[in-house]
Amino acid sequence: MRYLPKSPADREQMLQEVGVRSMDELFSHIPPEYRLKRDLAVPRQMSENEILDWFRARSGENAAGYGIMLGAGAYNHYRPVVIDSMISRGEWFTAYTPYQAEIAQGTLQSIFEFQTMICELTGMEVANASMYDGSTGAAEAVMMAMRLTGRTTAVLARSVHPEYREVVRTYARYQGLPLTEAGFGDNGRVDMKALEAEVTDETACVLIQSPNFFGTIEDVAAVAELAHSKGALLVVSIAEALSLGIVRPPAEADIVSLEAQSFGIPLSYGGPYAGVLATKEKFVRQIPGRLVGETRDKNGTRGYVLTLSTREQHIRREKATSNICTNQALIALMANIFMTTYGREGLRDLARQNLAKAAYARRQFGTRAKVLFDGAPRFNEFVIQTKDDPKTVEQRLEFRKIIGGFGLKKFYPELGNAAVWCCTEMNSKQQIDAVTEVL
Amino acid sequence: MRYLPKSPADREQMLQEVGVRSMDELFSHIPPEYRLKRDLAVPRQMSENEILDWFRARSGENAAGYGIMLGAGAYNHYRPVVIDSMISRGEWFTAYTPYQAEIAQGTLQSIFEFQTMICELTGMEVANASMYDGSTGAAEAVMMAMRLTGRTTAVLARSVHPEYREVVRTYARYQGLPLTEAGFGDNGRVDMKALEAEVTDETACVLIQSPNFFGTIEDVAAVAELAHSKGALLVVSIAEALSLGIVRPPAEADIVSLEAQSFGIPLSYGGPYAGVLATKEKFVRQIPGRLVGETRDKNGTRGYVLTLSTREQHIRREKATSNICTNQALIALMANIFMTTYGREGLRDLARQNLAKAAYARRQFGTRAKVLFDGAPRFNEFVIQTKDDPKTVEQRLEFRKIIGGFGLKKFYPELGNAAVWCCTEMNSKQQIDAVTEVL
Amino acid sequence: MANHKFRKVSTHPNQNEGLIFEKSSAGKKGYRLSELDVPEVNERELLGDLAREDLGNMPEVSEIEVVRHFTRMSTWNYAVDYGMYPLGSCTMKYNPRINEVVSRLDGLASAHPYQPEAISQGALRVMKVLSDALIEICGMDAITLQPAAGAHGELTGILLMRAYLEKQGNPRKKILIPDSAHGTNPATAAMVGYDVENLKSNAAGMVELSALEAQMNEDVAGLMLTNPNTLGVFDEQIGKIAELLHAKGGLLYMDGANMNALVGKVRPGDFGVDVMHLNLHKTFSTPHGGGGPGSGPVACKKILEPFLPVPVIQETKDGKLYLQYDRPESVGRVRMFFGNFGMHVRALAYIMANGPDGLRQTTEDAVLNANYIRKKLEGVYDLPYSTPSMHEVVFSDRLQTKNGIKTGDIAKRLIDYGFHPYTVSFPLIVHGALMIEPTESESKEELDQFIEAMKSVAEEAEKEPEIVLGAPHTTRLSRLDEVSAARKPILRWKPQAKTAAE
Amino acid sequence: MANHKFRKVSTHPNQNEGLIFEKSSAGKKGYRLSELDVPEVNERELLGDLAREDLGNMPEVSEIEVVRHFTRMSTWNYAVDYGMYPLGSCTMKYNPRINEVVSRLDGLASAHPYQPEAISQGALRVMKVLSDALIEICGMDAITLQPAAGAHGELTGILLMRAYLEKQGNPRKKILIPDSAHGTNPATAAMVGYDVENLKSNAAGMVELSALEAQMNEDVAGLMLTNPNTLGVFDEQIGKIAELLHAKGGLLYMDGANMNALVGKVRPGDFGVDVMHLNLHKTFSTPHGGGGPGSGPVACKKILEPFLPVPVIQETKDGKLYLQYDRPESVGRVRMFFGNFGMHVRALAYIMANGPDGLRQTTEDAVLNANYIRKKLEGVYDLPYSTPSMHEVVFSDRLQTKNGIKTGDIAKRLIDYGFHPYTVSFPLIVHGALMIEPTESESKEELDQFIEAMKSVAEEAEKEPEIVLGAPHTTRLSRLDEVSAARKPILRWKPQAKTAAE
Ligand SMILES: Cc1ncc(COP(=O)(O)O)c(C=O)c1O
Ligand SMILES: Cc1ncc(COP(=O)(O)O)c(C=O)c1O
Repeated sequence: MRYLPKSPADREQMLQEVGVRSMDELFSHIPPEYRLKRDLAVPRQMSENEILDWFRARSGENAAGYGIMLGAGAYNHYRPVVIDSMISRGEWFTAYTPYQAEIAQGTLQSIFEFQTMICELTGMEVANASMYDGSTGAAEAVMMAMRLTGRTTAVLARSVHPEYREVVRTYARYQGLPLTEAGFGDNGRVDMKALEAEVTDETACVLIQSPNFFGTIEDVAAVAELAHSKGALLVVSIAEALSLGIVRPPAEADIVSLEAQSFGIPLSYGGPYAGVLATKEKFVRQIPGRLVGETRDKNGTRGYVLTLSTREQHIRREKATSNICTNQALIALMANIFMTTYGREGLRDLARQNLAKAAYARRQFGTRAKVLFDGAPRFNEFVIQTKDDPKTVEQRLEFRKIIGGFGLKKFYPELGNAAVWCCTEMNSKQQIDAVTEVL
Repeated sequence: MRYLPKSPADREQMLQEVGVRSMDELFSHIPPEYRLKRDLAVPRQMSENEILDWFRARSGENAAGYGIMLGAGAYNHYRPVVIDSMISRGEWFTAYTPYQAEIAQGTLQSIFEFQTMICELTGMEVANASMYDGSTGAAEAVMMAMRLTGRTTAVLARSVHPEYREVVRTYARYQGLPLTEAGFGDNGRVDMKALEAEVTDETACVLIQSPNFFGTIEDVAAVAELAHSKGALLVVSIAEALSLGIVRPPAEADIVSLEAQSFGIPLSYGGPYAGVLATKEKFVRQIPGRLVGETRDKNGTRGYVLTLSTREQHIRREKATSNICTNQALIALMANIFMTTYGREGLRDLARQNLAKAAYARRQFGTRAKVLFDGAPRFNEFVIQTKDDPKTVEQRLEFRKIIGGFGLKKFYPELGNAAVWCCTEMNSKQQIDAVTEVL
Repeated sequence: MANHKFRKVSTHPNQNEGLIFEKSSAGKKGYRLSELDVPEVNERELLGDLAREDLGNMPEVSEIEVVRHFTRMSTWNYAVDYGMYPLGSCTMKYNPRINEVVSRLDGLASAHPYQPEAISQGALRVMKVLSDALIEICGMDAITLQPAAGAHGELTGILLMRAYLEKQGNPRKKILIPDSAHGTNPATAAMVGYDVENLKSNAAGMVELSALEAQMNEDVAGLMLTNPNTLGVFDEQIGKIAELLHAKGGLLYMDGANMNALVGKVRPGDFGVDVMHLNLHKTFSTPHGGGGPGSGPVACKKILEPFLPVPVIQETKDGKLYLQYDRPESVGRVRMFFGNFGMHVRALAYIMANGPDGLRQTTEDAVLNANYIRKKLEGVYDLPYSTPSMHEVVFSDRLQTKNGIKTGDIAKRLIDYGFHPYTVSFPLIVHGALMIEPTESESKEELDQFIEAMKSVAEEAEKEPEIVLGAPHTTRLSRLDEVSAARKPILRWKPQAKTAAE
Repeated sequence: MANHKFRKVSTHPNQNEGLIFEKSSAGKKGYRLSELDVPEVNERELLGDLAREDLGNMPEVSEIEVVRHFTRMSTWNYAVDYGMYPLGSCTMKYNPRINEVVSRLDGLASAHPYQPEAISQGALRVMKVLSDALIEICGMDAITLQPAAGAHGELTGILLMRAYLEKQGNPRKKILIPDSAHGTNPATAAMVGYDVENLKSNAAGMVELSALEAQMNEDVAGLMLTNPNTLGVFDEQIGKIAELLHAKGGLLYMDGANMNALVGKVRPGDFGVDVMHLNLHKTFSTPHGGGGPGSGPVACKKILEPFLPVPVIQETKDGKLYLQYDRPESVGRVRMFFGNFGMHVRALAYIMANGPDGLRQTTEDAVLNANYIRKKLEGVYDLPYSTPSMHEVVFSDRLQTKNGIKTGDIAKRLIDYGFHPYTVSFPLIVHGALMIEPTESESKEELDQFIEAMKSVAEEAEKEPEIVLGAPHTTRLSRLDEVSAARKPILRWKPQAKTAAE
């Protein structure tokens, strides 16, 4: 096996020095009835060449080179090539969690920079090193709010990504009272009346997403005021991180849960992505996940370490803020490199292009179909209601190698043939016009 | 411009400190009539995304994913992915020639290993760091032979790659007497009678290629004996380096010129490739190009340096062994990694697979067309004579996305519709059978 | 003079690259956008007062500065590509390069999770083939690839157990967890609303059967067992343990973090495990990337299958793959979409590169390497448990503490020898633990150097303890002050910090 | 103790990785072949006694050992990605990552040079667009991309000159070359059968016009001029020089190694140059790769076009590109196929990333950086020529030699400061030259650090010369013994050497 750095002679000699006659003797203490007497029924050993061909064939069975006008929690943005060029260095991708700070300063300093940039973008005071993704991040944020308030239920806006809500429910199932939901108004935003009715003095937090699942930007300040007036916290989930390039940060939130996929992370059929939690300094001791802090070495030189780990499972065990251990460090590094490459001006310019593309597409599509939720501002997603079922539209687009919007029927039957579309810097005017024709 | 690490403010400040008012003032000493007053008419500044799309389009206009049964000096072998993974490290590809040994030991040690492996494979005693490619390497070898013998002409076997011969002629044009050629026999090997007639006491060397342009393995020992008997040297050029995995090394040669492209170097439409010269120890001071040697540092630790540079242009100027300066270091490194990955057993196993594929194809094709030069052993290339012009066959293969053999008419009119085909580990039985049907 | 020299050398960015914010200056650009082919828009018009003022302290640098920044910082990391990385329980094995190549193939890397199934067959096939292989390797009946890491898999597995028990009519109250368990186990049990009850280990480092018998009752949902456990010990009573649990209606969860000791040799499904997770970033070579991504598939027996998270991949008779969402008994989702797909691709490529023979040999080499180290270092370091070792060996610092040297000090000194330290102070049942897992990826040459280094440090602990206590001496930074880092946390850079930074 | 510590640390492969042959052991494998789908063959049968016995000392290692070997060795190199690399005349600028990506696109990287032109249009288009851009940048009429490096381009260019002159009836005997020229210039002239006649420079570092007038005659084929020359000086008399040559029927060859000082600002074709080469690995950002590959396109005026190497790319009216071989006056081939195509792809990507504005700004920044360094170090180091500097500045070690410190010592000490040295002792007309070319890729921050380092070394040369003479102090190896390396050359590893190696 080409990954194993041993010659038959090496094995022989080592077995001898260990004092056993055969490899099997090393396993002889395992009850015989449990030992496997046959080969595993898995694919036979393949050459690198054969492996490459096999996956190329799979890759070919997937849509490649399609125009993607689908967002709904995963966004198609250009990935500067420096990202893969950098993370492909063994020093980054073949390292473990930075437990030994003196030989992990690269990872630690980069996470410290990541935490800083997330704070800058979200308007929060502290951010952690990363969570699995935006959906589990939202769930952990809700649990965090329960710990902070000592309350055991939460209100979820129905305009939050449906799969995010499912994950939150799974996480919260055994935490206390059942969760409730609040619907949305004609402008696509959470219905404040409905929300007001749901929020009680047992409500730990209100969870909204902005831009929400329909692409509408929520009125964070108003929702925050409502939540706070009942002693509840506000958790804002952001699935399209790039919106922060041009949309006011949710500074009134108590906890922000961000999915960073838009920042240079490949769509990769849904993962790996990277979530991150940001919050106020005063809440830091209830934040889950890893934190990197600045410190000094014996000579007073600045350096970085994992810190406040008394929150974590390896110290606190069943009393930990979460069971999370491995997070998404390398993916957060991708986001870090993306944010660094575009930077202060670039993120804004890029976001503005997304705004322009979506505005143009919405106007064009609007000439052929009904635009829903037009009463409030949006970023790069919008909802269109067609005569035909989105599935039919899908087939028509297939010929043009374009992947269209996400049909809302499944999660919002009341919206009929509505679908949420997304336009980014990757969608050409030509693509948009082509779609307009088939609507 | 995104590659330039300066802000407008940086430029301002630096101009001030330099003591000039504007950038143009830095160029003011250049006569005004020569200064360009307009933009260059080159493509406008493009985004990375646009550049990628443009080259993707060009890539799409080229044959991709074709089965290649074409060799003729450029061979289609599998490239283990570790090669690009390693050479993509900035430490390798963004370094210059290792002039400062203390901070270039990586490059130097790897070249020392390369030189060693080339010696092992060719049966020579010393090898240089690399030449531009096999064709210029052959030319430099002939010039080297002229310096060594003080003679000024050479005999080239017609079975040497036609383009190699053209390059040798270009290099040798002003060195002395015109070069002569010796034809080939029915077995595809150099015609010994013809050769004997050409070699005189003014002949510096005989140049043969083995396996030669027809894929035939020359009788190196016999040619060496003939050359030496006239006081001439023998230069053996090897275009298909992988043949050394299973074919006897040309130990009787005085100089071996190897093209290493088969060792993990992409076809890349003809370059960059890497040539290398190997020879006997006693000839080392006439070898062109760079040499790395072992030495010690002040503490006696083993290390490597560029050595014997008194042969080179930067010291010897017009008396140098060649004008070569920059060589093909990174490409030689690819070959080094390839040779290391396959190693002692792998190169042999891989060569054997090539032997088997070509033998099978020859047998199959032989049922439909005439096999030429069958009287002598060959490696992975063979010559087939079809009823139809190879161009016609080419069109038929186009449908099957297969690139067929190299038509010999152009360089060997006497061979009519003959073409030299190549089969490597990359050609499946299925491809071979498909071609058989079309012949 | 040495210091004087170092001071100067350290002024170069390569030794002392600042934070990116400190390299930023207004107007530097590392990007360029394509020409906008639709009408420009004004965000004030479109967003009103929701339009953002500016992006505060986000950096402004050029592309070469990005490349140098991340290249320079990378050189401060140790990595598997540099050498042995014997973190116990973390299984830092070779990350094959072909995995990185195939996971970046355009059709896989650029696939949108919601694109039509008809044009996602390649991705679904990868997940299906991997699922089947993992089920076979574990000896289980069903699997989900959705969990994003091991701990996430634990959560999923315990949720399955609870859903099953609820269906039986009683979710029960407690989960038993041995004192040798990883912290994620109790933390997970708590997240699923269970109380954690500690289970003593016996002198052999295995479960104390009598204790289990005593503690097992109708209030106990099950046991979370790591096997081989964090001592590197395979619990030979595993059959009996499963019986005891099942007899009382409980379930056996296996933490599969150490599955790399069993692949191809023993199958958990064959020794009574009901549900388990795998860490693809350990056993199946997906890169750990400085802390993730992971991937924690959960394999289970038939009885638990109805409760698996949605969606589940199904295949039609004519070989079309599709995602099944309509599963009324499912515990629901633990993550959006389908998990860390990119890691699934890598794990499958690894399985294909190995095949049945390679996987077995890999396991054997891993166990051989651990036993080789054990043999060579026994006596030099205290071996608290003489039970046979599998893939890792745990020593204690008992022999060194008399000179005031603790496991953490030995670890730091090991850095000076060019090695990454072992896992320090875990498992907790061994006081001052040195938990060493070489993995199969180490050659005899590398192991011998490691052993020599460990012996040399032990000798230093005797003869010149101060050199060990002061370690590391050869790194860019000396030991970092973690205490003050936690006392007054600085968790982000702030402009005024600019001056503070040198 | 410091030493004692270091000795031990240095035992780890990362500091002291041996030769791959020393890690080899029989039976280790780093490869696996696909199943053979045709009948096995026996080489003895097919090749007879031409079959090879064995492969001698070729290594046998596993894949992870390959990765570690080349990763570890790489960390002993300095690189542009680490920091400033001010080798004068070598133009070590940033190597953009997009270049590496596009050159690896399958359709380009896997294109066979003899595949039919109909399915090579993409590759030919790349070469055509690049050719047009380079012609425009140089202000010339025609070009060949065939030469593999600068020196190879020189050979091609002088061959063109000779072919032209031969056609005029007299190839002539000599080539004039200024004493500031790079060694490849005279070496090239000799390869084309010309005698080299040295041309004096004047006090300004430019061509001594009177000398040129005196030496120019019907025996002189032409002049090889580097402009700006290796002093970083632009020869303002260039118009007059061209006139003098042309008046006597000679031609002006320009060594374009320093073209990065002119791109977008001045065009050699506009100031009388007849033929020139470019170094794509300098001016156009293709990576130098530790010594190559290079690429040395040669651009020329109409009068030389008929003599260009074959083939030449042509375009049909309907936009199809093809290779033209039938050119009776061609000097023939200088290389097989079409040159270093992979470098052509990269250079074009670089031009597209810059555009006209970016190329101009790049040139301006390069010149600004050189003048900034000149300004800051003037006086600290002796500036032999006060003539304005373009892209590089040349100092001498005159001020330091009085303390016995030579340019080579200063260079070695610079290594301790984390910088790659400048070019040492070249050009030859400056005794003890320090030839510094920062390129446009250095930020003010990096330049200031370099300047501070240079000043500090100058100060050390005064106050503690021994620290400079003993440098480098911070590298894995101290100064290497080049003398004995050349006296008793060891150019390859041999088995018996095994013992010698520690
Ligand atoms: C025994 C054990 N269980 C669980 C885990 C948690 O796995 P992960 O880090 O993938 O969440 C680990 C990994 O550290 C472990 O070693
Ligand atoms: C002035 C000058 N001329 C010619 C050359 C030779 O170019 P190359 O190394 O590409 O052959 C160089 C490069 O070192 C140079 O600096």
